[in-house]
Amino acid sequence: MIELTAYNFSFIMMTLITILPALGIAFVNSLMRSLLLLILSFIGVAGLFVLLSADFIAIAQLLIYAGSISILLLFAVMLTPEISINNENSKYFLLASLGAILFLYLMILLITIFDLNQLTGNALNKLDFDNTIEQIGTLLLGKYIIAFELASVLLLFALIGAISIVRSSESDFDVKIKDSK
Amino acid sequence: MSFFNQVFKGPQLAYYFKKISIAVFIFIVIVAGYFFSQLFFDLSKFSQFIFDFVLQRSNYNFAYFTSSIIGALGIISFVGLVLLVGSWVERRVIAKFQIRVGPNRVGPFGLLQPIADAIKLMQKEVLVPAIADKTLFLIPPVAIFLPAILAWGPIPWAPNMSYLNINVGILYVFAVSSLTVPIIFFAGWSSMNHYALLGSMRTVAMMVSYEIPISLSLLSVAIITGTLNFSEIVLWQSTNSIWLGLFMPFSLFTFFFASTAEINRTPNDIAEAESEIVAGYHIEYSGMKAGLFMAVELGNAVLLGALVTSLFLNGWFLFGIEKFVPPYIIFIGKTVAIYLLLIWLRATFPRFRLDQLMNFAWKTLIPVSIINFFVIAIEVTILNQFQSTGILIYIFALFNIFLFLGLIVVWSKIFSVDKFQPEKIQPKFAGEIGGLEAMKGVKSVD
Amino acid sequence: MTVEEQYELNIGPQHPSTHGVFRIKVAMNGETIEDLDMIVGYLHRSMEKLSEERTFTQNIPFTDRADYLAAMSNNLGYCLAIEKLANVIPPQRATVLRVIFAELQRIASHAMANGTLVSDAGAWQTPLLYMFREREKILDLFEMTCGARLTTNYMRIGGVAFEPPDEFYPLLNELLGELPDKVDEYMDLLSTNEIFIARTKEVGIISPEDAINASLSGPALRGSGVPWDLRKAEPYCDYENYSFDVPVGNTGDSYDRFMVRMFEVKESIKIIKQALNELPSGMHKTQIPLALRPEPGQVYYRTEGPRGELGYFVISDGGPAPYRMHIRAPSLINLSLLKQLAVGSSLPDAVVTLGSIDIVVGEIDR
Amino acid sequence: MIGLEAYLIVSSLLFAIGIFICIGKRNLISVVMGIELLLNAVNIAAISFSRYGSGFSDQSDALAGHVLVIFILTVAAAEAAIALALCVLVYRHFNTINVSDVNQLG
Repeated sequence: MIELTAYNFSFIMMTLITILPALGIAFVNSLMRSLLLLILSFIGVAGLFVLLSADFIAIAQLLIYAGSISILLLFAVMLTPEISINNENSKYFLLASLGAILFLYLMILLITIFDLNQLTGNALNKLDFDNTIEQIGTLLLGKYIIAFELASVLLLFALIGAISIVRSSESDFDVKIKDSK
Repeated sequence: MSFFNQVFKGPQLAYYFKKISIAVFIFIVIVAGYFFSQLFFDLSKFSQFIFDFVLQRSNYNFAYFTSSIIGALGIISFVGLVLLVGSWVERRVIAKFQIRVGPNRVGPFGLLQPIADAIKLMQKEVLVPAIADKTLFLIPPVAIFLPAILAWGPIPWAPNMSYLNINVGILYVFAVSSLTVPIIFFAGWSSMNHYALLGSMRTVAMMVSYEIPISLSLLSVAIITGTLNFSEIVLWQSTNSIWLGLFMPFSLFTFFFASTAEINRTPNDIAEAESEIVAGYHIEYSGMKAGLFMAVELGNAVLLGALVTSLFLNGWFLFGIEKFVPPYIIFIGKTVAIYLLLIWLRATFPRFRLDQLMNFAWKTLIPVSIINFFVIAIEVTILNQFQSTGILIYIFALFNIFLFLGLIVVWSKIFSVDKFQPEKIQPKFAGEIGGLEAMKGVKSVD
Repeated sequence: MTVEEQYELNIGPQHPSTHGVFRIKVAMNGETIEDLDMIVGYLHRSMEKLSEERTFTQNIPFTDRADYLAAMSNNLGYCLAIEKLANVIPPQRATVLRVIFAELQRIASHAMANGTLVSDAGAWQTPLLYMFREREKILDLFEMTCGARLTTNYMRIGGVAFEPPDEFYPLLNELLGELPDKVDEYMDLLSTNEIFIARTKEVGIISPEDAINASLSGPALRGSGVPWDLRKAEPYCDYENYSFDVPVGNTGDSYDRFMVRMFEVKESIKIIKQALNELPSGMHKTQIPLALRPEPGQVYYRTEGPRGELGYFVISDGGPAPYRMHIRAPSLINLSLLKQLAVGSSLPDAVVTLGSIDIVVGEIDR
Repeated sequence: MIGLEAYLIVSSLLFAIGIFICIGKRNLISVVMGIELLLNAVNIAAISFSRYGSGFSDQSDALAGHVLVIFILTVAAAEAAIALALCVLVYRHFNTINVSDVNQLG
């Protein structure tokens, strides 16, 4: 049985906040409600990151997932009306649940083969809430500078790509408006 | 004897008694305030005392838990107090601006008016529109309180007095406050009302746009101080003996202006523009639910004051006075000053249109912020070459102020803001009366 | 909601910026207005029909309630119409008093109009209340003269109802002394305010041709640059004896209408000062029969109210009551251009345009 | 004792739910939501390995997990933007965003 320390209690709470809303997304019919649940789940994941002494990543998670990506999804829902409000299961429902359960089974099998709890970490456990940001920054601009630059290029491409994808039909729309007037 | 009679006759007696009692009262307040401030100069020793007290009687976990709960309760009760006092202050001050009296019926000077309002709001029925999504409709008024209270966590009230003294303080506040966007959106969407939907779309569009200038101005704070921790930022300002607001006035302006857009204050309160979309996203809420939205807005205004104080106005330091007055009093004083500035703005200005605000964000604030950010980055690089910042930082501050003014001039030239000079658009006087023919005889005023 | 979808928005009947119970059905696309339908009649009180059952004098209170922000001007227009119909000539003192009160009412009404315009532009009521400060003093003067502040019922056929009390004149002089400064203060607050200019300049532009074709009048017409003022064009109440200017706008946008009103306030102050200087002594009212029975006939008499040409069309069949009475309400006719102005613009612009046209719903619905 | 095992189980639970949503939902936006959950599960795994792993030479070696998560966040943001654009485009083209109805190339 797990001893109820503050850490363990927080872990259980955060796990519940993560997993239950995620399960809810699968079973809630309204897309808007499932979006709300998704944001809750993101917040739970951020809590787990705090427990893993990754404070910067936790904040980034809140900022990017709960604050920004959820807004993008909200816009997606708003831009595609009525039909998109429901969140029905597809005909692959059984297949999907089978796949998920199979994956879970395999993973738990894999996890329990090794005695992972022996690992207590040798590098970061002394670091609890010390300044990880500086080191991450040094890594990003040092060892992983190429990946960092590529990420910026990726973001630029995504920006231009998203605009151009939507833009092409935007011009059709403009023509339609002019015709109607 | 005649003098005595003159002084202590009926109404005059009461008059002098009133004067004397006011003087005595002020004296008592000053003396009591001094002793009080000496007693409560450093509040951190109280929390230390509570922590030790609990630790002696139980284990570390429990002591940590208890003291953190007490700290959280302190923050929450402070926010509650701010909401009550703030609404009274706002109404009284705006009344002064508007040549009115303001609330003065309930309690002395109307001080109990916020409580009376709260009781009234609680008694009111909470109406839920028939076609609204009921779950989503009832969650936002409660949920919007979470970011509003959580964001108070890392505010540094005084040395060793900040509830969440974390290394990612600025990012934390930024992340937590970005959570209000989906909440407001859900409030507007679930009401199933076009006004509410317009309001929430405006809010989202505005917040998404204005987060960029805010993050750029916060970035410039972070690169010069080299930390994201609020307390360290305040200490940096005092060790280099310059207020960051003076060092980079444009960042201060950007942060302040963009934040007014984020928290829906005039002149950027278009998300709940009363004359256009009535109340915006909370139009369908009634009773205490609407009251909660308004309370959060007020709390956010005070929070903005606290953020500006700690980031740009040197927090609890004030030219050495902090040695005699409790630092948190100075901090609260500065916060209140910013809050009064917000009230002043609200009492004076009309509001922008949505497209004007968007244009301002994308065409002015963001490019100029980027220029400002680069300039400050270069200055930081130069400053880092020296052991002590010394006089150089003042030179840079002066440069930044002139840069700020110069950028304003250049940008207003580029976008020809001066097209509508007031003296050029004065009415004229008609020479003779008539139709289109007579329009030729129109002469300008004076 | 897609970008292609048009949705309907009901502005009013209960909406902060419709200035009363007036409803606009708007077809919106995003923030842009694509179509607009004005629905009036929520404040209809059947004044014109009711007045056929009452004597000519008894009808004066109806005119108070038509344009409830300019009761004096409406009283004046009606009384002048009946006087022309019944050939009653008011005494000279009454005419000058009428000018004083009509111009005071114009100041009060313009104060209200501009105050609400700025409120519509989003100022949190401060300019409105600044304007109310002066309006309040004018209403005090009304109250001490005739006992009512809003629905004055002061003008009578053949004069005015009461002589102003003795303390009226010093108070009026004091007000006239401080009003120009207050108007300047108000203009300092707003006419040079960047945000206010950004919100009103080039918003709701009415070209002079459009304004004349839609038969606009008052500040809405003069804002477009057309110099037309009935006080100059067809002087009544001896307006030709007073020297004053007619301010006109440049482009016909909301800002011009605002500024025209502000300058008209200054001109009104001039007129009142001149009127006070030449206030003759004598009776304030001629005696007319209790049940006035004009000769059968009809009259259309138009005056320059604060909102524009205020016309009263009265037919008499020789009886004690009018056979038919019709009010040419400037608000209704000025409002007719709103659709043309608002379609294609955004919702905030439409609200500002509506505010700058300055409607009074009591006058529209009658 | 909460250790690496517990975090990995949470991660795999989240991943399984993500798979379920990705395959089992008809709505394109739901599918995108499922993908976000998958990425989140991966993030949890990466961070927990960097916290509990014991083969790292120094701290910066361990922080590679954090850097990985930052890149995943970047990619997720880009992906969400593109997915939104695709959703809008698919809706305009097919007038539906039901995944099983979108089965043509042009």
